[in-house]
Amino acid sequence: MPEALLSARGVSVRFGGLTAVNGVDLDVHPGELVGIIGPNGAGKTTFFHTLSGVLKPTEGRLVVAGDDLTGRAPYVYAAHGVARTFQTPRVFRDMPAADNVRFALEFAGRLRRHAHDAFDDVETILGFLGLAEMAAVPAGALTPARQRLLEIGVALGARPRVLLLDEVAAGLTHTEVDATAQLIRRVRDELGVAVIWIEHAVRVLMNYVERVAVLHQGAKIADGDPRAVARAPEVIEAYLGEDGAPERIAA
Amino acid sequence: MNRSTPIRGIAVALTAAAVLAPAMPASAQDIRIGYAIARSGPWAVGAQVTQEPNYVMWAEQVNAAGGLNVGGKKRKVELVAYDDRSNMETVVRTYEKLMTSDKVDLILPPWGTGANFAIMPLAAKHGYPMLSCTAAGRKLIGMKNPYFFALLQQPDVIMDALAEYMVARKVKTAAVIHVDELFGLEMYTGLEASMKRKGIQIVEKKSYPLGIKDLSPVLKGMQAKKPDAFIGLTYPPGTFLSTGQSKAIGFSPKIFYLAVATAFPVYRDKMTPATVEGVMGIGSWNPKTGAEAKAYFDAHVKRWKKEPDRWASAHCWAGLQILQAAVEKVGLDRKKIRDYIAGTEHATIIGKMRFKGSENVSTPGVVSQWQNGEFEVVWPPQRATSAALFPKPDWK
Amino acid sequence: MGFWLELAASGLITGGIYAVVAIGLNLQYGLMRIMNISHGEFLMLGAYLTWLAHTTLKINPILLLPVVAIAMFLLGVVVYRLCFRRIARAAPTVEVIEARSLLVGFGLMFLVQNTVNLIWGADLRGYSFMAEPVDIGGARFMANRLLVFGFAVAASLGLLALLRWTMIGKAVRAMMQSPTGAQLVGVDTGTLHPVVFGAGLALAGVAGGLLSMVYEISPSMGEPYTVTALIVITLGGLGSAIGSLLGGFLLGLVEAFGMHFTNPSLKMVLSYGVLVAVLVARPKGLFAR
Amino acid sequence: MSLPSPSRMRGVPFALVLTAGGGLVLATLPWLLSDFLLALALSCLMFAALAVSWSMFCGPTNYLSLATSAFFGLGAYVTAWGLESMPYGLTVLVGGLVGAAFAALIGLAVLHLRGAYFAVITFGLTELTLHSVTYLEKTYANTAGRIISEAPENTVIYWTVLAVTLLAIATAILVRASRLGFALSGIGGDEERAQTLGVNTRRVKVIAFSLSAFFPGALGAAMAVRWTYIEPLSVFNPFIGFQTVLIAMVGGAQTLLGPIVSSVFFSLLTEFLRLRFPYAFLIVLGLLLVVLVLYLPGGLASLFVRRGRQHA
Repeated sequence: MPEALLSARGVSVRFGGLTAVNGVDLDVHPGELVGIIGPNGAGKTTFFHTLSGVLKPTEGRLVVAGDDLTGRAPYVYAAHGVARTFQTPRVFRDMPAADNVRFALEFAGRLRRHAHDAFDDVETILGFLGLAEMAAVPAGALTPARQRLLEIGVALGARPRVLLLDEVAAGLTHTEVDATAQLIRRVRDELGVAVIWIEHAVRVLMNYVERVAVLHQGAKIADGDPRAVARAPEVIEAYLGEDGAPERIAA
Repeated sequence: MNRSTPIRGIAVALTAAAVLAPAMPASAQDIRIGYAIARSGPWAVGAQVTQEPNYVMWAEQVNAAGGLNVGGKKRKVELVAYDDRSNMETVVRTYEKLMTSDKVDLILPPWGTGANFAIMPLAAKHGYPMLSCTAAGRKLIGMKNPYFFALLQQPDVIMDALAEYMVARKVKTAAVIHVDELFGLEMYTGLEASMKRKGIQIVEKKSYPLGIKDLSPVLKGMQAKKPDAFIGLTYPPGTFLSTGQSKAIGFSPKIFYLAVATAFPVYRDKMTPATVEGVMGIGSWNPKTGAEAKAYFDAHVKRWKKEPDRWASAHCWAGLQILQAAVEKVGLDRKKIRDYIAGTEHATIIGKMRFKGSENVSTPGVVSQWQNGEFEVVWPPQRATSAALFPKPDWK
Repeated sequence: MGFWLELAASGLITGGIYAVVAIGLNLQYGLMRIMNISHGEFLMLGAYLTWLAHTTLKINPILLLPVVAIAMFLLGVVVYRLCFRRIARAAPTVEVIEARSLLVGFGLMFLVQNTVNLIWGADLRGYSFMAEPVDIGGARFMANRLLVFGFAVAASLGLLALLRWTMIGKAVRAMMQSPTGAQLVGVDTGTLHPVVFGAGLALAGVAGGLLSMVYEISPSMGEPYTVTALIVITLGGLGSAIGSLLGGFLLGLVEAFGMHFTNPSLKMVLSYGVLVAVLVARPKGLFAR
Repeated sequence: MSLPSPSRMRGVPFALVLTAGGGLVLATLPWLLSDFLLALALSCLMFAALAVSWSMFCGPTNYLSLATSAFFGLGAYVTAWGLESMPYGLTVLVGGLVGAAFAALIGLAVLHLRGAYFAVITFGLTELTLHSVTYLEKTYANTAGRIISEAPENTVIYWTVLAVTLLAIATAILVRASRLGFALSGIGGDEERAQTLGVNTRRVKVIAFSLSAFFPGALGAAMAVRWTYIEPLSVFNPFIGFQTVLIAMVGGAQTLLGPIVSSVFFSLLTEFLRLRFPYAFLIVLGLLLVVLVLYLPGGLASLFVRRGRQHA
């Protein structure tokens, strides 16, 4: 296997006495589509924040494309090709949708070209997401679902090597979720980027990712093939506390 | 509210004039005298005590008497007055307007050293004599501006008078505070030189910035050194503060001297006459210094329902007297007025006055002291209206 | 009283004065995000009302304080209705409320200051009240300063108790954390806002009344007090009742000791230095959670 | 500032030409106006430049800086200290550079603060500078103020201030079109998001803050000569900063034209009211301000720029 593109080693995050993330290791390789799941409060989003530099880990190291970025600012991660979305879309509300994507292209995105870049300009990206008509609309005026799509578009504009998706399917209908998942796969296939995808709605995710890691109470309790992970007793036990857990795992 | 305040009085007087003005255009015969002064902002406190009420009252008196006598003809005075908002740029701009657009016949100066500095070049350029009554400092005199005349005593002169008084009372030591402003620094420089000459020792010296809210630690430190005299070269807030806090800690040296605002009636009213009994400060006059002074005092009280301050107000009035005399003597030619002011000994409410360069070299430094609610002149002896209380009685 | 104790007491008393100046603004800004830059002007108005009633009617100024408080409270409700309600309702974000209330505050500042100027003139005013020294353990302080100090402590603790233990306090705190959330749980912000704003103005008025006993007053006196209030509440942490008391104390102590160890000329440098240093190190103020 | 991208450059040459043309017209004013009207024009220009440069940084980022007075005062002191050894034009340049350098310095320390805390700390820094200068002057020069004895002609001052103003407007136009300006509006929208999209927000903010401080510094240096006597309290007067904020926000800090229109509007209106109603004018001004903010929350700019808001 080639060297990992993104590698987290023993990452812990503590807020005062509370340990949100506890010694998590994760390696992601180019072209991989990895899911991260876990029950509520498992530390998924906190862990995600460390991967993009938004949060500095209390302990542990983060290496991206061979460079140790531990403790560096988020723009350094972006410069190394880590792009992310946020759980609640954080688009620039006063800017037109097109400018949101352009923003990413002009800053993080201008540092890199993909070998055969399918997402060269604003129009292509918006078109790919079905937002071409919305180019001139201020992002804040878009529907929440479209803001979510635009959020992905913004991340694509950054021309990522690793794409971090934080619950992009939350609040979408079944069909929309499927469409989004298809879209993510296409991105991965066409650009060859690595994708790390957090989702609370486990069922969707399990169908699309090739590998899944499970966080529970801040620690990683499983990592591997989705079907195998879903049957692991510790994973089932972790989810048992949750309402409707059995059917959500049983994908 | 049955209170006639200067601003309101001035407002009513001038608004009436402004409203009537279009109907009754200022006669070409009127003498137009312009000024900008602070009616709003921090400078207004001084300007509305010492300066503008006098300007307005003077114009009213002159007009009541039929006007100024110019070449045998009585001409009324029209004041062209603006608010400078306590803003330096506005001062300059307004005087530019007065001198070049309004083309007033004469100007009266704005309030304060800084604003007077700011318009000095304009006065020289357009040839307008300035008789400044609230500007003090050797730096002003040092500009050697032929159109500028400073009516107040200069800091070193004031301090010399204090030193002489101290020597006369065989005072040996003094503790000094001064405000970190041009005024405080110049006063201190003058004081230091005078004290050195007279062999009085300054046992402690502290300076403080405007905006101080507590001087008691400083005063306590001075109290511990037991000086014969305490000299505060203060601005109004420091004057009030050091009085109250010295009283609180019982710091009552033989001489207790403060600078600006000691001569304000509000100082006595705020601190109470009993408290300020024996406090000394810069003064020039009081209603007892002469019949003319008494008349001025009474007219001021009648017009504004408040007393004028016992220092610069009279200088301001003196400036107006000089201007009046000059116009009646040489007419409205400003160059001639300037020459007249520069070359003549003037009779004023505060005595004879003569200028050397920009400096009033006639009015001596005066030490005054609050006694029974009046700011008595106690030094120099030939000007005294009362004997000094020495040592200062304890605080009451 | 030993020298150091006396110096500390002197600093604390001045700090109490700073705290009194700040409490009203802390309520308005800390709880409602209304950056009322005309705070000092309302304080000045309170001072003028007290001075006027005392000098013309010869009423004990302490007895006047409740009257001033009520008058200023009513004025505050009116001012809120006329000027700030629209802003609080229409603004999309907290930053916009801050910015617009700042501008309206400027307008009010011009308005109030110059109205007072026009009515009572620009002269310095003042009267003497409780200007007798009081002996405490061998050190002597002016009685009126002690009164201000006492009020600062009492008002801060009272406010703290009010916010912590009463229903209205809970409502106010809920409103502070989330205006919409507060509405959802049945807090009537339409009533609460004018009340809190009015209370802020009432406290400013009382502070002015107290200060008129200690210092001389003039129409232009307000701005420096607004500045002091802003410094104190940012030092202490916005909206923290005890924070503004402690912020005031800190400022008073720093000045007293700073001036002793350096010299009084550095007083302003010291107080602004402390402000800058605290904010750089603790961006949310010293006592914010 | 790197070169603007072609799409955003649209309209920039036109705006620059318009600025230059307007500048040429304004440059003839000394031959057309009386001394007083020229002084009034000077005041309009000064506030236009202050408001435009303030909006350059604070408009897109939503920061509320009260440090304008600090830059202005430092510039004025450059003139006060340096006019004897430097020509006037050079003091203006140095004044601007000192303002920019100071802004970079304090920017590094305080630009992580936001909202009211930033406003208060910039105010605090201004006061700190004022009192430090007072203290240094008193301690080392035994003076509280400085005299400028050789002031240039009014027309020279006017042209200098005009040049600074035009430069400020041109810079604002270019910044708006540049990546720097784009990054600033991203920071204003969501600073952390901008970071995750590759913007070194700290550097961008410091650069822009410093750039925007050049102009108040230069203006301070240019205007100081009008006052003969330079003292800290008048040149570091916090009202210079307040007024700048007021003008820019009432005009609409997000726009370029708003602050310019607003500074002319306010300078002329204040002067008119002051001269016409010598007493109540500040009351009128205060009322007007309240009404403007309440009923024209988008600023004066919203009167002439109609912002189409479609909804999706």
